[in-house]
Amino acid sequence: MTKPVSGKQVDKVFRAIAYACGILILVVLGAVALFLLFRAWPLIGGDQSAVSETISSFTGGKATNFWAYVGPLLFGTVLVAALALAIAFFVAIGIALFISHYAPKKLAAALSYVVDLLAAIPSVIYGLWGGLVLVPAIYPFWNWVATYLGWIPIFAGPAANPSRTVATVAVVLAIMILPIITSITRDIFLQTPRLQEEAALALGATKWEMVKLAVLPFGKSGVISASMLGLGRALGETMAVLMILSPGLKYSFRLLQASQDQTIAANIAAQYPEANELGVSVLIGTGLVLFVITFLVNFLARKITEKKAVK
Amino acid sequence: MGQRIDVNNLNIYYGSFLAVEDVNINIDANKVTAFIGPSGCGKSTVLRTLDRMHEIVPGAHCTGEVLLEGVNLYAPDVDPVAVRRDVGMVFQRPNPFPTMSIRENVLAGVRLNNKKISKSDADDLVEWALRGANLWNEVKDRLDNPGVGLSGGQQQRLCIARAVAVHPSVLLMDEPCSALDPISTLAVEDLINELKKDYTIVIVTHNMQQAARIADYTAFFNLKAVGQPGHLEYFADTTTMFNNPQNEEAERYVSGRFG
Amino acid sequence: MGQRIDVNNLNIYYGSFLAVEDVNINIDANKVTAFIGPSGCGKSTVLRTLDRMHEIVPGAHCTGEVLLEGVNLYAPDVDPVAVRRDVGMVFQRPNPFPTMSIRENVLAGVRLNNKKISKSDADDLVEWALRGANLWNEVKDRLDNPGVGLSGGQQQRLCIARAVAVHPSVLLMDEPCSALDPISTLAVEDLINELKKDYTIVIVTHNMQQAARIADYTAFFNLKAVGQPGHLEYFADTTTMFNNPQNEEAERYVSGRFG
Amino acid sequence: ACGDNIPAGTAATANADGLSGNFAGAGASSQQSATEAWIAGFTASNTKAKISYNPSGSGAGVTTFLTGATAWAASDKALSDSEVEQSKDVCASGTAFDVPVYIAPIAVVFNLNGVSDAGKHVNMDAATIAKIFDGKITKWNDPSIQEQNPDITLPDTAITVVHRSDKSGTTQNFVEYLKAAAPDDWTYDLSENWPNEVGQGAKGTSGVISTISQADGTIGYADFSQVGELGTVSVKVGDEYVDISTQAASNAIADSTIDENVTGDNRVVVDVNHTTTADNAYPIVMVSYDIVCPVYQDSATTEFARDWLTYVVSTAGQSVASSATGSAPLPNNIVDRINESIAAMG
Amino acid sequence: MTHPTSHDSSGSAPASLMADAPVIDFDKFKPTRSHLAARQRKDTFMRWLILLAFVVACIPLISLLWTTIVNGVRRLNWDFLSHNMTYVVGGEATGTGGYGGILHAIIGTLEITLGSMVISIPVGIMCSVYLVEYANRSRLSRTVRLLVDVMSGIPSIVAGLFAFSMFSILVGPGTINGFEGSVALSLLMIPTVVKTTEEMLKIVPNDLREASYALGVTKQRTISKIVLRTALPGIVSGAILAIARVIGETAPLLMTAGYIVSTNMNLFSGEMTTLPVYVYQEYSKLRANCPADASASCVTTIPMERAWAAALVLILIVLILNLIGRIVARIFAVKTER
Ligand SMILES: Nc1ncnc2c1ncn2[C@@H]1O[C@H](COP(=O)(O)OP(=O)(O)OP(=O)(O)O)[C@@H](O)[C@H]1O
Ligand SMILES: Nc1ncnc2c1ncn2[C@@H]1O[C@H](COP(=O)(O)OP(=O)(O)OP(=O)(O)O)[C@@H](O)[C@H]1O
Ligand SMILES: [Mg+2]
Ligand SMILES: [Mg+2]
Ligand SMILES: O=P([O-])([O-])[O-]
Repeated sequence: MTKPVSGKQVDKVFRAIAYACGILILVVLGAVALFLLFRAWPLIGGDQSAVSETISSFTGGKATNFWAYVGPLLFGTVLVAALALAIAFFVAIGIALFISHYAPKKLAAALSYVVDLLAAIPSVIYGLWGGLVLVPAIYPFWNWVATYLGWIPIFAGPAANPSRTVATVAVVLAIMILPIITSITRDIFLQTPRLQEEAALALGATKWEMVKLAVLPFGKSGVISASMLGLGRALGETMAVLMILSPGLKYSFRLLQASQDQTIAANIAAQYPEANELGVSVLIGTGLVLFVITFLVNFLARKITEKKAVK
Repeated sequence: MGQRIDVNNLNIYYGSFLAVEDVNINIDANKVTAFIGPSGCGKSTVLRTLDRMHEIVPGAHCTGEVLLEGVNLYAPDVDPVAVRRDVGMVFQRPNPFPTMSIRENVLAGVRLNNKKISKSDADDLVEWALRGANLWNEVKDRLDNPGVGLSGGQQQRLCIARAVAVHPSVLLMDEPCSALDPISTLAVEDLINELKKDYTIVIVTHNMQQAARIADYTAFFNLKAVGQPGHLEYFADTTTMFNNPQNEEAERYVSGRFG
Repeated sequence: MGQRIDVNNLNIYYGSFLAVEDVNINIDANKVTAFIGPSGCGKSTVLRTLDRMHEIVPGAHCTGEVLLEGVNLYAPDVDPVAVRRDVGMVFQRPNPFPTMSIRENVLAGVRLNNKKISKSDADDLVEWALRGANLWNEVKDRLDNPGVGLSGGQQQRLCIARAVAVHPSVLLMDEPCSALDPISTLAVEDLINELKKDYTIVIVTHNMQQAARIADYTAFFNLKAVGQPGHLEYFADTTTMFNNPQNEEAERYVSGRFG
Repeated sequence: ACGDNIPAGTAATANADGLSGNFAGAGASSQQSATEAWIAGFTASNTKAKISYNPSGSGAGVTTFLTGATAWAASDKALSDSEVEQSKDVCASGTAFDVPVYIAPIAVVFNLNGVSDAGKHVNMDAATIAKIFDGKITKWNDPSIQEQNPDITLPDTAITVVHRSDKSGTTQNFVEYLKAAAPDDWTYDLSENWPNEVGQGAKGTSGVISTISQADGTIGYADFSQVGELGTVSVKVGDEYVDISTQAASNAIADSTIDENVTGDNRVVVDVNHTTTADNAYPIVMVSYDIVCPVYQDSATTEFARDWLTYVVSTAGQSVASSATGSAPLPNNIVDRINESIAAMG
Repeated sequence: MTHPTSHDSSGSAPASLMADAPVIDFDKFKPTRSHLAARQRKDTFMRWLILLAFVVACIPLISLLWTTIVNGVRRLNWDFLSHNMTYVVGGEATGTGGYGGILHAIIGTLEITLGSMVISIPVGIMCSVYLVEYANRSRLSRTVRLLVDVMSGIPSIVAGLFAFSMFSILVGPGTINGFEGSVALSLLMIPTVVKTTEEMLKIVPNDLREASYALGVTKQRTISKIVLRTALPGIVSGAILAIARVIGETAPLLMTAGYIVSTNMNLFSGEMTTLPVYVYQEYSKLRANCPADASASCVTTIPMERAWAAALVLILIVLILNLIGRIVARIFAVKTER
């Protein structure tokens, strides 16, 4: 039998642990940031001519300065991740709604299970599949797009064959993050208070109107955070991009052509094995930039949701 | 004008559990009919079959007929959405839309039916509905505040305002006043009295005085035993029900009244 | 034995919004005190300060004193957890624990406080509490079913059973009967009458008849206008309150009674 | 240990013998298959030794070696002067040295309907190869290619160049050849990164090979052992076109010199003769090294390193690697030099 | 238009209730037939669109599973599961008649993943408890929440670099072992655990907390016995999602856990291979050599076949983890009407 006093102490310890875990996040992230800065320091504090030589060796002389190097990488990273999210977002919400509100109960249970399973498929398998199966299979489609929609600059042809392009990578990443977003969104949608749904239906709402009135507003913050999780994954994805994309160092929107853009994470993986001390510093510098970008993206997303919540 | 409802041989199930058995009842147009009975006897369940809200619960279904002005609501070609447009509903627990302002909550149903509403029409409608629910004075200065910021009773009145704003021909109310104070209750009862000129009203209530005050007819539901299905024990006009019931169970129930 | 409560100069805030102003009230031990008043006047808010539940709402706080048998509940060294163990509470909306069976719900207060209890004691306690809440006969065969599977009224009675099972010395009830049918209400009222031998009881109700039936004292809260803080308008023994109130607002309010 | 495959036909070696201990190496991915074969061969006679090899990449391998965490490094590049200098900190005495252990011909691989699937080689001189990889020649039936291949009708297919997208010793060796053999047509600086934006990049040899297999008209370069069914280019050496083969690669190395000007003791660094005119010599070759200390802090490691190198460059070791990967055996003149270095160890 | 004049008194007499109310012409608000039809069409359209989204998404996912299964079953047998890659040379069969296997990689995957679960699940859950239950919108909590989001965006390769450097400094230069991999993976796992758990805790109705507090239950017990218990199924699926996030990681493990062909049971010492690393390495090998004098059992495509088989096993392991999670979630499911 526990006396109130000891209950109070347990309470305090529990609270302290919870706080410690919260603060641990700060510490860990601080440690990572500090480490990145520390390892990237030679970029700023080191011998600048050696730095530009290293960068030049990475790029075959196309860039000699860190910002000229990281700029296109950053552009490529954001482009690929944003495209992936754009493709996955609506499809994911569609599937989540299908499972939570449209599919018959038994089917929904089975589908839920499949989605959870797919969320767990390792990226190296997506890389294998994307590189070996999707790349040849999707070429006719991209070719069709380039032929008929080529007047839109982003679809300017000729479509690269094999399609180791930003467009293909975006599709693979979209497929990768789809189950993640779906899984979380579905859970949120399933939690919509029945009272809200009934309120909408009783007003004579159709099913879709009910979804719009009750389900989507309720799930909004969850959907956004699920998307951020997906976006985070897409921004940091290494293997699938590495195994599929034919990289380039341009600021290019030509999604269907090869050797246009590259992502930071894949670039680190491609260059790290053969990099020397200073080379690693440069690569970690690019990692730091990615870190900052994720920070900004999340910060903006948070601001947007906060504003909506206030209203 | 209100429409009459005829319920024939209605059996209502939750999955394989028969919750309510063999209900036959004729609900007159432009009258108030009250459902009374002990907790768990299926009042809410029966009420929800009248606008096909019952079938929303997974596995829930029913057999038998519910005729709205002679048209069977459960006929294969009837769209439940259309039914619910015609038959409004107010729930036991207030359920305003949490993301909407008070004003938007009132207009929610109307906006579904008609996208193009002028601002002044909308303003009038909001005022009309909120006055009807006796909420106007309390909220008129903060129509743009969120509906969930109100107290429980205010929220329930907001829900009533929302339901009447779509001007249904039948209005179902499941203990709409159970979270209201007497003044609001009185206002709602007056509203009901006024609305019955145009609408048919069915109300579930635990408050027998309320039933006696406002209902033209009263249906008494009962339960043989726990776990058994509920059933309609006795249906009569309200005066008979409360003064001279021709049914022993009903007699026992209404004479246990108090207050 | 029940304990008396004295409230001195209580101001209650939600963040910076003063919800209730300057309440002074003396609640006698082993009596039933009812809080009445229009919706939004702060009855629930005051009630929740009596067991320090108010402060759970983020930003909510209060100033002034609440003395339980002379001890200020808001003194710095008082543990709110201990207060709540002594002062039980039943809420407006039934809230059984969804992860627990009916039986476990009743025992929750005992079990969650890590008290060891033998199976037979537990069985006795469950039966005692459920009988008190007039729920025993309905659920005795399915004590291991989930508590949330019950109907609204049954759920509320389950919550009452859960609250009385911890044997508090004060019992606060926020419209405990608003979702109950008359028979259950009667049973709960009887229970309240019985409990007051041992406990002090404070009940918020909209049903003035209920207040008149069960309360020894009645506190009438009021609201000058919407957005203004609520306040205690008039406090008197129940007979005076309903027959001969010495306060004009209270007079107006209780004379608006009906049924 | 748990789950080990019994070494082929050596149940008798269960009598524990040879070295014991855990030894780790890391470095060039190009050596992965060869090293795994060597580990299998080495542990078959040293059953108590547990050897791991992490194909983390040449640069990472050397960096790790220089921290003292591994017993040896494998690298597609010889050590730099500063790395030799740094090795003083990890070696118990002297400086680390590199010896060639693995010679891999680099094939110029292509996929062209009607040609490669018919098993035909295409002849090219260094200038043609350089122009193709620099995007100057864009069609398979370009006259400069057609001229060299009178027996084949080349289609009017666009050429898609496929190169490595990661930093790679293979790229370095390939462009070294282009720069040496066609200096007018290949003007880029030497680098382990592909220098221009022609065609497509793919990660690793496996990426290059699968990209080439996926479309008609592709051409790239890759380790010979990975070529499979794809076509290979016969490279003009002197006046002949030489098909790629392990023997031809070995011949090119035999015709190369050992760089005598490197700083540091015991080092055997091959200066590949890309412009060789020797008979049946295939000039696009990569030489990959093992890097060890002459003496380690811990004598067991010294002993391991010596035994390891001895085995790796032995006829047995080279033939195991050759059958596992299709690499070219080390020519005898180089093996002799390596054995001198090994003898200086310990 | 009748405009309302202001009116006092909430205790107004019934008759005056609607006295000042505007007169409403409800016909104005009645839906037109075409509008109704349009709504109906939109509803049907959305229904089909949602179904279409589902079907479209199925195509690649089915293709992926199909490819893996078809290519994977070819080499998936007991020998493959019960052996490691020692003494595997080129495309030749080993002494057991097999072509090497993944025993070492399965053990590595399980140990490293378990290691990261042990670190990140308690930390993650307690962190979300802090966020939801303790920190009411304080500055610190907003920072933590933001940083959790940022953390979920750490590229896995950077996590690997971080763990590698940390161990190099704390343990010794060039240290590589399985636990180092666990630490790297924890960095990726914690934000997923925190975010999913946080969502789940937020959904637990406040009513339940209040009910518990009102029974005189301490905050710690309310959280652990009511809140966490109610959210448990969601937390379990969050944890599974987090495992899913890391079980397929390759890049950070290449750096931290290394690669070895023999079996290493010790998480805290020596290199360890995991299944994704194995898949990637075999894919990188692409083809094995069969010399001219090779036996008939020599298979040149064996590395890719092993890669697919290992990929299939990886999926199966995930499937089993999922099943376990489901069963756990079902056992602790919250029994509601829904
Ligand atoms: N969603 C549901 N699933 C299964 N059974 C249900 C469900 N809702 C209600 N029931 C059961 O159906 C029966 C009738 O319940 P109903 O809620 O209609 O009663 P009620 O008369 O409205 O009670 P109350 O006065 O408490 O609201 C009860 O036995 C109840 O347990
Ligand atoms: N969580 C909250 N945050 C902010 N304001 C609140 C909160 N809860 C209640 N209020 C406000 O405090 C005032 C008193 O509310 P309270 O719920 O105590 O009234 P009540 O008398 O219990 O009403 P009812 O009879 O409807 O339950 C109201 O103005 C209400 O809007
Ligand atoms: Mg009901
Ligand atoms: Mg209240
Ligand atoms: O290690 P590489 O063969 O890719 O240089």
